[in-house]
Amino acid sequence: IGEIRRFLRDDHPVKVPRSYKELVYRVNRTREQLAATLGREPTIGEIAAEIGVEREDIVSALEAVQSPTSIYDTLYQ
Amino acid sequence: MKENQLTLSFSSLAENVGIARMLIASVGAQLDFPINDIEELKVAVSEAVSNAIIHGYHGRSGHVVLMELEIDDDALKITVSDEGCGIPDVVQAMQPAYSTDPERMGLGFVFMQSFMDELHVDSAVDKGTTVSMVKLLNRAASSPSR
Amino acid sequence: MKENQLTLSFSSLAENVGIARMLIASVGAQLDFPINDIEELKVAVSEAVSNAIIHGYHGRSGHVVLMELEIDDDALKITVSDEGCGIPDVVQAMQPAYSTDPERMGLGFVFMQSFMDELHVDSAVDKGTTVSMVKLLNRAASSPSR
Ligand SMILES: Nc1ncnc2c1ncn2[C@@H]1O[C@H](COP(=O)(O)OP(=O)(O)O)[C@@H](O)[C@H]1O
Ligand SMILES: Nc1ncnc2c1ncn2[C@@H]1O[C@H](COP(=O)(O)OP(=O)(O)O)[C@@H](O)[C@H]1O
Ligand SMILES: [Mg+2]
Ligand SMILES: [Mg+2]
Repeated sequence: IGEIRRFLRDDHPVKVPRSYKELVYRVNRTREQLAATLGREPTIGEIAAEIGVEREDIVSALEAVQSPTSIYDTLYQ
Repeated sequence: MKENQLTLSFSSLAENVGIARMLIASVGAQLDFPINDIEELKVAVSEAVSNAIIHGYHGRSGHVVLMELEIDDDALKITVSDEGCGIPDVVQAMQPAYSTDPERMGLGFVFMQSFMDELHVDSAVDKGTTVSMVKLLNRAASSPSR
Repeated sequence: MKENQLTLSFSSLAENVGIARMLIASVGAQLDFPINDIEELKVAVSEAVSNAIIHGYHGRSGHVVLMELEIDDDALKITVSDEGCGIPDVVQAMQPAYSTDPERMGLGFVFMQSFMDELHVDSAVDKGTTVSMVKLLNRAASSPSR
């Protein structure tokens, strides 16, 4: 985990625009809502369509704000 | 869908791990994976690419790492290869917590194994290492466990 | 900084325009360009890559487009090349609003020219086209016009 954490930190030392953080918040919320209605994990395209952004924006936002905590959760869910 | 192939070759520099990760994330988004699967693809690729740079080339610049992607109807195939020092005993190297570097966790191969549907490692000492991984697309069936 | 080289080769499919665009965006972010410049890099690369696919290969799959990135202390060099039909008259092709396709705007080269610090186009009929673009890094000096 230290290795991954180191990568995440080193790749994105500073500057996460507020809009990225907001987008990630909306992505997470939309993902939960869609998962509840669909009965399965939504795809990134379904989330993008629901929010009204491009998939690319979600990819960039997730990479930019990705915190060690979130990847830790991913690994140990 | 038509078969799609993408190959990224890049200098053995730590900053390129992030570039390789973004490339696989864009491809994962293109293929419309759930976000979790995209995060897992990113981790698997990060581990394979950083192994090539850190272990294969001992962290030295001036070498080349290759990442090949092949997409067909059923699967995304990812191959990461280096022409570095190679692995003398692949079975041992893939054991959880095994690392030749006491500072490291030895979990890279464990992550690749658990996040991908297939993993094969080919290596020859002083020739290099090729890590091949497959992620199935499950286009039709929706797996509720995801 | 050590010189860094990245080369992406990919199938001539429309969906790969987005992948190439994401790759240049990650590299631009890595180089710490302002967001505006990153958007401009994305447009320039999209135009060059889509020209290769749409014009160079007439939208046909089964061909290969190459995008080469070279980064040193002063500049980011981007080369997009195809082995397609080529351009008979490059000077004419680069004129604003010139297009061989009545449905298109003929502004691709105009965008590349205005968003990049240098643009060179090499082409030979039935051999292919190479578009070379340079974006200066201005690492030390901050240009107030930005
Ligand atoms: N590309 C490679 N070239 C040479 N050796 C490698 C390569 N990839 C992995 N190894 C060897 O396998 C071991 C285990 O790798 P990994 O599971 O990723 O753990 P870690 O990177 O934390 O050591 C490494 O310590 C190294 O000795
Ligand atoms: N890679 C290429 N291969 C062949 N022809 C090209 C290529 N790139 C550009 N061209 C030619 O140059 C013309 C102008 O290109 P551009 O400014 O991008 O406008 P548009 O793509 O809208 O036509 C195109 O219409 C085409 O005839
Ligand atoms: Mg490792
Ligand atoms: Mg054009």
